[in-house]
Amino acid sequence: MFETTVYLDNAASTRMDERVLEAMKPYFFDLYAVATSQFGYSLGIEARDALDTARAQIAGVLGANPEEFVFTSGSTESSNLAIKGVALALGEKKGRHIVISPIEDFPVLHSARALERQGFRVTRVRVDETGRVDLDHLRESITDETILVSVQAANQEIGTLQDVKAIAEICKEKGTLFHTDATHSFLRVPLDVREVPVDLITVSAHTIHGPKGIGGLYVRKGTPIRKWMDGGYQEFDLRPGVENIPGAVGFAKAVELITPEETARIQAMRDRLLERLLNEIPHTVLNGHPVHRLPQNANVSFRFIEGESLLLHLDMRGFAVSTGSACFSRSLEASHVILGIGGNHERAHGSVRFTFGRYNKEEDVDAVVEAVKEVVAELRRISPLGKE
Amino acid sequence: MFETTVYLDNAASTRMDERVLEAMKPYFFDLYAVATSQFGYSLGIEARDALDTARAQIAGVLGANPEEFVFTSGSTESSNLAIKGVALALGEKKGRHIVISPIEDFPVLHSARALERQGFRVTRVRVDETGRVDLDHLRESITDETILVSVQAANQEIGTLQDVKAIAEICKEKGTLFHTDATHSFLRVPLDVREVPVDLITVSAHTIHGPKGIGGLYVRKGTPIRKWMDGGYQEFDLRPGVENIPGAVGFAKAVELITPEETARIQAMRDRLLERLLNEIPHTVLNGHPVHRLPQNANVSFRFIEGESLLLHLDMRGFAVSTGSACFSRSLEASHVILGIGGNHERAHGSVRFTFGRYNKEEDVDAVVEAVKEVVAELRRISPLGKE
Amino acid sequence: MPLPYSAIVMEHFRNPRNVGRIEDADAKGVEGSPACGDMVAVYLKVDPETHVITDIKFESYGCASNIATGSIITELAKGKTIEEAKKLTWKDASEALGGLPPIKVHCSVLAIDGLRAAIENYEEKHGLVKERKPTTVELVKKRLKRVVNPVVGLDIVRSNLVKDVEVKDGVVRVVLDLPEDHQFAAAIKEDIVDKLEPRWDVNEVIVEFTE
Amino acid sequence: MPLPYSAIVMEHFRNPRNVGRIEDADAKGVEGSPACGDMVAVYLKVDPETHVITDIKFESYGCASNIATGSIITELAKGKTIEEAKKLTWKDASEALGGLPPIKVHCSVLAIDGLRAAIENYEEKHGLVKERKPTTVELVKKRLKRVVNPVVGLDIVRSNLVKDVEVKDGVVRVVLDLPEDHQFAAAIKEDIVDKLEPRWDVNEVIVEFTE
Repeated sequence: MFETTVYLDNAASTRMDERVLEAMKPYFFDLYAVATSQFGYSLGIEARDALDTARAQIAGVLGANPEEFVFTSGSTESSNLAIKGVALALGEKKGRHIVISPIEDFPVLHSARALERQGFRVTRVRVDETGRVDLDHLRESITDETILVSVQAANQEIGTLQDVKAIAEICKEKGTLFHTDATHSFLRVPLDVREVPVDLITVSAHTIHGPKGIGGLYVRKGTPIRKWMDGGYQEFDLRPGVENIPGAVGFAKAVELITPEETARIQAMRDRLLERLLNEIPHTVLNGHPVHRLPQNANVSFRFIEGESLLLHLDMRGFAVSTGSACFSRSLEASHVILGIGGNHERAHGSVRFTFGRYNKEEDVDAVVEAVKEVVAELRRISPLGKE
Repeated sequence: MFETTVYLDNAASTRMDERVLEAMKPYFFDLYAVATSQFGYSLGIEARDALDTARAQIAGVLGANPEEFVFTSGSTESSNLAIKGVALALGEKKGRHIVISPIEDFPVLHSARALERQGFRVTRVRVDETGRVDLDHLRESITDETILVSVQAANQEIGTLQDVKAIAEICKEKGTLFHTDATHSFLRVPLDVREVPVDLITVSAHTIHGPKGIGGLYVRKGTPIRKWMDGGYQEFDLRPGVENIPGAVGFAKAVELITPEETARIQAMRDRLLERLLNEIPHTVLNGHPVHRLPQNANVSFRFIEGESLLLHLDMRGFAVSTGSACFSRSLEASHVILGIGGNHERAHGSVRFTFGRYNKEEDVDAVVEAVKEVVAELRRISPLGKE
Repeated sequence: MPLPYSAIVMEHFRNPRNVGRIEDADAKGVEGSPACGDMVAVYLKVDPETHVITDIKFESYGCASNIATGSIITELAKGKTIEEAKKLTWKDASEALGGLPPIKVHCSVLAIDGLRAAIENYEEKHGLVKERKPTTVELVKKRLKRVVNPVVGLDIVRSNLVKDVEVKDGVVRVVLDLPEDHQFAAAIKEDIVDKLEPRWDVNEVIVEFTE
Repeated sequence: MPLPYSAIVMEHFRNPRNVGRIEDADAKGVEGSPACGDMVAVYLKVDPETHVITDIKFESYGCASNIATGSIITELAKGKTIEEAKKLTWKDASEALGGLPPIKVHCSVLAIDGLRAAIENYEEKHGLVKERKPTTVELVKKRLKRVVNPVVGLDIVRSNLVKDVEVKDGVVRVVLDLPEDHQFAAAIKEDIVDKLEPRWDVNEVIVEFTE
């Protein structure tokens, strides 16, 4: 068994903050009732109060009203609800066409594919080699039958930020709804629904040092959307099931704990890592956009070597990172993101993602760089490539 | 603010056990990584190991293999996955007919209605006045086009147990799949998939003193079912999304802590309550089956009075119970269960459910009875009914 | 803690005033039924000269807002003439109670209806009834203003839920801009039927949904 | 902790034997490509009299199982005749390594293929090649037994995934009983193409799915 000392996969999931658990505890042991209808017993009304307070806090940081935010089990469900819920509401009435980017995370990508199987048409709008959506192509792609555009706020692998405001305005101008998966940018990159005319936003707690198993969907007032999961009448009759109040309260606490100062600290670590990797290891390329990128994300490809081997060597040295190599993925497919921005398989296989969070320390950055340098050199020694 | 001293709504949700939180803690703060593919870093592999162990424990108590159990966000999602997943797999291939009981909980009831809107035919099999399914009618209802029968193991309100084994055998004989929502009977009433040929079972953690926001679905090996929520490849590619490992571990711990002795203790309290209420308060009727009922459930209707008022008076005295009154429900509709077993609106409005759990004390039972007697007498004094 | 009921409502719920029957009542009104889950009976003693309500009692089979409204409305009506008492509204009751949850108008308005029914009963018995008005579309719409849309807390007319109203041969048809499986569809429908079916010239009330 | 790799695999991954090139090699085999994410090169020195492999080295661009298999297979081949070495299988490598994850056969089998390619290269250079067999349905099926279905850890033939095989005019058509969007569909397809496309008489490999 190896001891992992430096965790650099905060995009996958983050360590929960102790203060989050403290906030959750009363809802495990004291206010454990379901949020009853307002005509229920006190315990249920207090539970509802806690839920509403959590909801108001999270909606607040998005500039939204409390009743515009529903809790879900996480961003996967949020994106399913956004896409399929709008399809249920508008598929018959307006049209059966949606637009996504080809580098969306699986929930959006595969929800769109599910709609395709039901006869919807899906346009995958062009992205450039940094992953940014081609706005002209987006504009052209939207027709009278387009019911939804779903483009992520930030990419899960390469960290590229989209111009969400420009996309939202194009959608508004064209009269189509706009959903953005902000799982990775939430609170690290500002997004205010009073300034950006976005209709639906997917967010999650587990990427911001909150609990797993809870996320949410912002739904602008008046957005045509139908319930997708069937059951009881919870969450404004949009998402059924006994409310996960400890989760909601933990989510709100996690939201409260993110500060711009922390994000700046994280970005400084990321900047130093990226600068050293790109300068000190030859045949290393940056994946994603050099400027419009998540502050916590670094993603590079080391030529001539394969990511799983690199990951395993780093793991033996106590560093946890992620790779777009097929051998690492659950589907044994190479990263559709790197391929989607025009990268080849070699670039995907040799890509490594480093994502920072609250618990990373400045002094670890140099240690990571040294370990990566060593391992890349060793794997290149073994490799048949890059030697002529 | 009232102080709730005696919580008798354990069917809605239960207090979490402190030992469950202790089991979960390491996965908040130490093993917080996602369960990576097996070729990930150590932290992810250890996380996967924890998830697999939890899965094996829960599958084990059902007599199932670990790979036959997938985690979900709760029983609502489990039932949606069961019903809609089978519909996706077999709707085109075999037929578009399902059979449910009319007293199913909302997830099954409304999932069936959603399929109806898509052109499926739904037969609601007859139940008798105790809520038990008419097995002959069930047998007649199943046709060559029936892809699924979904009948709950125990009713959420009146606690009636179905003859799950007989239903499963009819389904097997007729060659149709059988799903049962066992949210309320799980571990309180034995169910072993080696003895009962059921194909899909919905279970949840929050009804057995485990965490909210986690549940599961047993899926017998070889059952034709398609992924319903779209996203990543988690949970044998049947349920996507970052795994809620603390939740899964907490669920497994909660499972471990339920004992037959505890269930017997709970049943004894329930028996005493029911006996006294029925004997000492005139015009009181039992809802549900006198014998085939959940050990933790008591449900009675007090004639001439309305449940919300009764609930509120009990709440002021420190007792939390539930009612089938329309005024209590989120939809302002009277309990479809009581109406479904042939009860009238008055019976639904005057129905009160008492459900017991681990933290109830024997000495509280008599206190509840005394409070109920007082309140019923007072409300009957005010009522225009029952006086001639 | 946002309790749905004000302190005054809770006080009247706990200790309702004027509860009971008047055995030799001059008039009696009953609204609702056990089937709809709320029922109120109101009993009156009225001074035959001044038409002042000298005594009033009520009985309630219903929820807290129903009981509290019965309590307050009988308090408000006592000592008033029947003409004055007839003008008492749900708003008057709600204000006197420090607010009532809009979602529960359905239940609380029944107590006001009970009072009105008792007064009508008195008028009928004492030959004070004016000519019976026929049910027109206008009158239906006026009545529908007493049905609340719980989603927004406004009545269903002002919240644009009523898409169409038709009155023909004793059949009233109301079309609502609401899906049939909406959370509150059944409750609103029941409320509409309760408000219109008792009319002397109405045989049937049909409520339709757009989806 | 259920590590996917045995201790022996990890040891060979950390310290792979026989790494590098033989500049004056008698033969060389390369399998895979950067595009498929795994690539192995194998270099041989062979005694021209005895056909014994006197030296062997390999290079690997690939994952841990690929590197470890390259390491062990070169260890196993060293000192054997080319006839003996030709018979070395994935199973031999796996056993020597204390087991290999079935899901990674795709990557690890490449090292064995590299060894075979190097031996074939030697045979060609030294006139030892027998008549080239034409690609038949039977031969395709035999080759497909080297493609593993990661779901069950069995090859795709024995796990009944191969529904139909057709060989006609240099085109091989394989029909799999698997939905096209199955988790491992792309990986299995790629593996099948890799196994069949290099055949001398195959121009195209078409993999079809039932759904």
